[in-house]
Amino acid sequence: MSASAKPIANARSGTGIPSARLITWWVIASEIVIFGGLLASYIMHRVAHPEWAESASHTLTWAGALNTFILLTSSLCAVLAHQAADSHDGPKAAKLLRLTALGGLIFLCVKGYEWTLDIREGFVLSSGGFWSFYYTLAGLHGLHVLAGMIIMLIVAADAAKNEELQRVECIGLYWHFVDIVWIFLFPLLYIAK
Amino acid sequence: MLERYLTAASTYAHWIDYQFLLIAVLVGFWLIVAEGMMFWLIFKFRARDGRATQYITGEETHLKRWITIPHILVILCDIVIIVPAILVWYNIKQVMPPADETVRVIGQQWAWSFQQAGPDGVMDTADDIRTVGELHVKVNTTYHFELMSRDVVHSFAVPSFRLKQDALPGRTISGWFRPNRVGSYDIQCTQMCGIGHGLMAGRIIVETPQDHAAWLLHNSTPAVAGQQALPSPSTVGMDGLATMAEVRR
Amino acid sequence: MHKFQKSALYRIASRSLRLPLALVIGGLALSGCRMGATDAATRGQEVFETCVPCHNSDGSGNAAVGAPNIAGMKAWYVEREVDKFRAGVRGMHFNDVEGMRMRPMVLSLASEEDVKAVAHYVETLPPVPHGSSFPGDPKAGAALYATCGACHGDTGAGNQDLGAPRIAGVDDWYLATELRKFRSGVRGTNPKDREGRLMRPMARTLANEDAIRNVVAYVETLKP
Amino acid sequence: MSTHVEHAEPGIFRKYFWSTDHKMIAMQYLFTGMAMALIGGYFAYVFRMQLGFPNQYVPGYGIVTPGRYNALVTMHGSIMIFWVAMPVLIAAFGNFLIPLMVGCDDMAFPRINRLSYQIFLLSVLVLLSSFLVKGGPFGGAWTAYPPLSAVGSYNLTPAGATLWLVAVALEFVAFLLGGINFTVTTMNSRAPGMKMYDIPLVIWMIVLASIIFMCSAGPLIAGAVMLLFDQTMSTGFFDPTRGGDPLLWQHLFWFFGHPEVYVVLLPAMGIVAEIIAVFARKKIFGYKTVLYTTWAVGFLSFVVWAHHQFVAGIDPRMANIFSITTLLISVPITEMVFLYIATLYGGSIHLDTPMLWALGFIAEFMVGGVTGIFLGSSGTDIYLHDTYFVIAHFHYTFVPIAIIAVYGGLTFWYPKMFGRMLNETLGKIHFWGTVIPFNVIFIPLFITGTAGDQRRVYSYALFAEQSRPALQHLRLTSTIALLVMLSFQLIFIFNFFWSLRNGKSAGANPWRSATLEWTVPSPPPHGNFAVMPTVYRGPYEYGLPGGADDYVPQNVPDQAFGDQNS
Repeated sequence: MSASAKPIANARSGTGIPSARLITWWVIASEIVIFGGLLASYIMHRVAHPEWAESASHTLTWAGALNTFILLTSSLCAVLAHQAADSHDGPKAAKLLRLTALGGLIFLCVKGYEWTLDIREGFVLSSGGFWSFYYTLAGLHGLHVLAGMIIMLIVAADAAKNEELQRVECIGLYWHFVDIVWIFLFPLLYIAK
Repeated sequence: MLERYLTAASTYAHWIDYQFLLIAVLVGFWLIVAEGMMFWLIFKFRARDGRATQYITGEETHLKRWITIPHILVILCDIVIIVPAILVWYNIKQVMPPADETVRVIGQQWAWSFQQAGPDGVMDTADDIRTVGELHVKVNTTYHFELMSRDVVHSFAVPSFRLKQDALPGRTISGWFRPNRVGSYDIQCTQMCGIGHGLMAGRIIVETPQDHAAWLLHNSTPAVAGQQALPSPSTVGMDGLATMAEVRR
Repeated sequence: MHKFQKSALYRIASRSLRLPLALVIGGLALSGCRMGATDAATRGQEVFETCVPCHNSDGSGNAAVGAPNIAGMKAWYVEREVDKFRAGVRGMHFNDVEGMRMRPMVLSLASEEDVKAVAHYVETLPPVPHGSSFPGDPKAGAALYATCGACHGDTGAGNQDLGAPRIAGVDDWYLATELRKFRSGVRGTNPKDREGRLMRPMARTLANEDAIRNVVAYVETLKP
Repeated sequence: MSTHVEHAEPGIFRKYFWSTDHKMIAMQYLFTGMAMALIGGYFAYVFRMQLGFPNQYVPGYGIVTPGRYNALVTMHGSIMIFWVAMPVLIAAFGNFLIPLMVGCDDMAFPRINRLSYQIFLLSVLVLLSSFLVKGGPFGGAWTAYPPLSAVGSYNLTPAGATLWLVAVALEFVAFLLGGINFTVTTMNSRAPGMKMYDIPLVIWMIVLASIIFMCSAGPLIAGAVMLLFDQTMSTGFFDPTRGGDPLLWQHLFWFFGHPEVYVVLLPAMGIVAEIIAVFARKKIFGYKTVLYTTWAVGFLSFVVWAHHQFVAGIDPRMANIFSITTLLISVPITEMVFLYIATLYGGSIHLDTPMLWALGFIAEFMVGGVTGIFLGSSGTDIYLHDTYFVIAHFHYTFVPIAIIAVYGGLTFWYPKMFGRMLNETLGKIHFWGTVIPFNVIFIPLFITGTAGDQRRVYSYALFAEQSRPALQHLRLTSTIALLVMLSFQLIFIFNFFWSLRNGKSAGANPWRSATLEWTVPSPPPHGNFAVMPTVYRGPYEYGLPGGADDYVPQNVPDQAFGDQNS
């Protein structure tokens, strides 16, 4: 089979859920356990080490809060893109998806600025338990934001031509997941002091 | 049953051995029944001309009981096993009888070293005895051990005592044993600890109180003025060598 | 359609058949040729694999794990010290962390022949140059070296008759570590360690850490 | 009706390495897994030779030093579990069987499937490259407990340790992608009419195994990231002097590691179910009950992990809970095995090679199962933990899983894969030549373990109790039996490749089996089904009274053979 022809298997839907949406949910499920394992490890350590609160007090809460706001806004754009795709308005969906990706870009810029300040103050990956978790968790999340943005731009390019509109919903789902992970990270890394 | 394969030299060795025997009898029975049933069925229902296969779904009540009854019996056997298993565990690992003596056991790559109180009977004083690879204990004496590691995870195992406990860096783990048979027994490391893991051997020497007192006296070094900051010299001496050399041969 | 498939799968399989079969047969044939070491030199090289994880395949050592540079060390000295480790004369002190790692490894050697073979192999390794790892004052060390020179020779080349090994060209961190061990009694206190018991009082003439550093710095300037 | 158009023959590269056809990807996984099995078997040969003949020159290898020994056992374990059992049992059989048995033309996402194999191949290459770096491959046991695995000056193989970790993580990603694809395909792409309880057991079990893997691998992937940072970026996640905790890794590892046992067990159980039904000409006894027990096993496998850590320094009270859950898991597994044995009742049992393997699986796996009770009950585990008893126990589970069941599956589906039959005589010689030595290898190890032999030890010369001659004789017996078993594998290799050309032509359905994959030509053409099938009944309709034949394929409408069973 050539790479572009879709097998019959792809078009069937025994569960009533389209395969694309189903696989997105499974990907999200497997991601949840990855982040879940890391977060559970962090929380267990955090409870065992009250002294980490001192390290946590050096994080920039305003930057975290700003990023929360940015990600929530971009998720709204993803919802609107899904609506546009549902009404078969590919170009509009593409526009909204690009706006969502822009949100991701701003998020990463804020993150980069924040990390620069942290590193200037001497807090790096190996500075202590809290900082190791801080950079690992936020870094892994940042990678997911980056990957989401790239996929989103690819989906947007197709959507602009009114192709593969079902993918708009899938990448939106994924983006909401990335958003929700951040909503867990923000209080755990920034607010708990 | 286990004693056929390895001496039992501590008080709780027999608890574990009886538990082992109990499990062996119960699971051995089930294994024989199940294997026997299987081979009998294979023989009985071998393909023969003119005999049709029976159509059985496995939902029939009168057949299902052939599964449900053994099933319940298995659960009963599980309970019979688990209760003593927990009791054995509880008595070995969760509660500690009052200590007569205390030893400190330290694992490092790739040797066991030991610290025990000298003739004064107090740990962390100048006459402490520090040994490498060899631990001398009194028979019929309850020892508490404090297990530590200097580098990686080790596991302090004395098979003849049926004793095993991992040593974790950064923690002190307590446990106990009460040797009840004079002799000299292996100490193993049973947790992968690097390239020398298979060579990390030690000996535990169970002595009569008289022998032990003589050993203590012979090996303890009172604090020497001018050398107090320094660790006391190796006290292993020749006894240890002889044992290790014997083992080599 | 499926005929084409069949032939495709068949072709992969039959092509991949020949190589493994040839390898298996060839391997069996080759392995039958040699069932063990032919001579001591080969055996020494083979057994030296035991030492490689710490001392490296060129014998250059690894300061991070406390393994000294042993390339080109004299066979008589290697053999003597290995035997001391094997007998528990060295590496049995409570605080000798490096010794406790070394002792089990030499205990893994199967026989005295293997010890001899590996010691001779070590001697054949070409010396590996190394840098210095800490500062010291060689001029101040020169005066202190007079004590050492008596046995180890003015050039630090060692003296087999006196049981004194070559020290010129040995890692400075290793010399310093061993001097400290001799001073504190981690090494050289075992009654069977004849040379160590001679060395220990000599090491104790070094008054302090500076003296150790200086004399080691001086040894580093010696050419064997 | 096939929607596929015949393409011009693609180049070698596109056909063998860039194909999205599930059958070709299955072959890629199968041959990679078999090649890795040769490597893993070679390592077993080398270290068993060292144990049987200590410090001797091992023909075809050389001297086994303590460091090399550790690397050999570590790589044997890692390769056999991650690079043999997983790719062959789940990926190869899953890829080959799922679309054929649920009646569709390919996986739901063929390109994700291809990506899965490519990442897997990359993980193989990363692992093999660790044999070339300074220090050699990782030697800190397949469990990789930190701080040993985290600190280069402790394990003395810093590069090998990092490469091992990266390879494992990549392999996990590959199987996450593959497993998600299996799950979606089975949920969504089944043939019309195939209801939940019409899915063959092997498909159920592969999919459930994929889901268990998906739910358990995440924490270990997180742990791998942490361990990688500890190795390369000097963080202290597992370093107790810097606020870390070495036990954390053990929990993350075994939270994955125990479900992993069932991840490889379930596909093997599925394969055996298919074979038993066909060769006993019997419906599986209590198909739904088998499924319920599978679900129960899947659920319970997540709450037993700490039985690997009874003496690891965890709170001793935890051991009681985990001891109970561990014995609890014996209940559904026992029931599953009972159901398989009950399936034989009233059958008409044909002892062809696949059936021999399937019955051999049950007979041997039971030994592995009951010996697990000794280890699961916390009291005896104090003594048996990390002894050869453990080794013998899990080889009595893993060899039936990854060797016996795989041979069963291969001999059963070989006609479908390659269109020809394997030679029966050679197959039977191979069966007995594998199963008998297998028992002779591991029964002595139960005894040495009971006598106190600890694991991962390169020579027992330093341990007086363990260097008793009687124990050395047992070790030697085990080694010789291994040599016999390995040499019999050559017969299989020969049979496999010889039959590709010279085997009897198989036809579509040589075993008279009722599942969908046997309704298409052997080997199945591109797109599998000329006419997409519709399913009318469950997968095991054998021995139906009154029919013309003793079985009814899933895709035959009820009218075709009368209404007595509708």
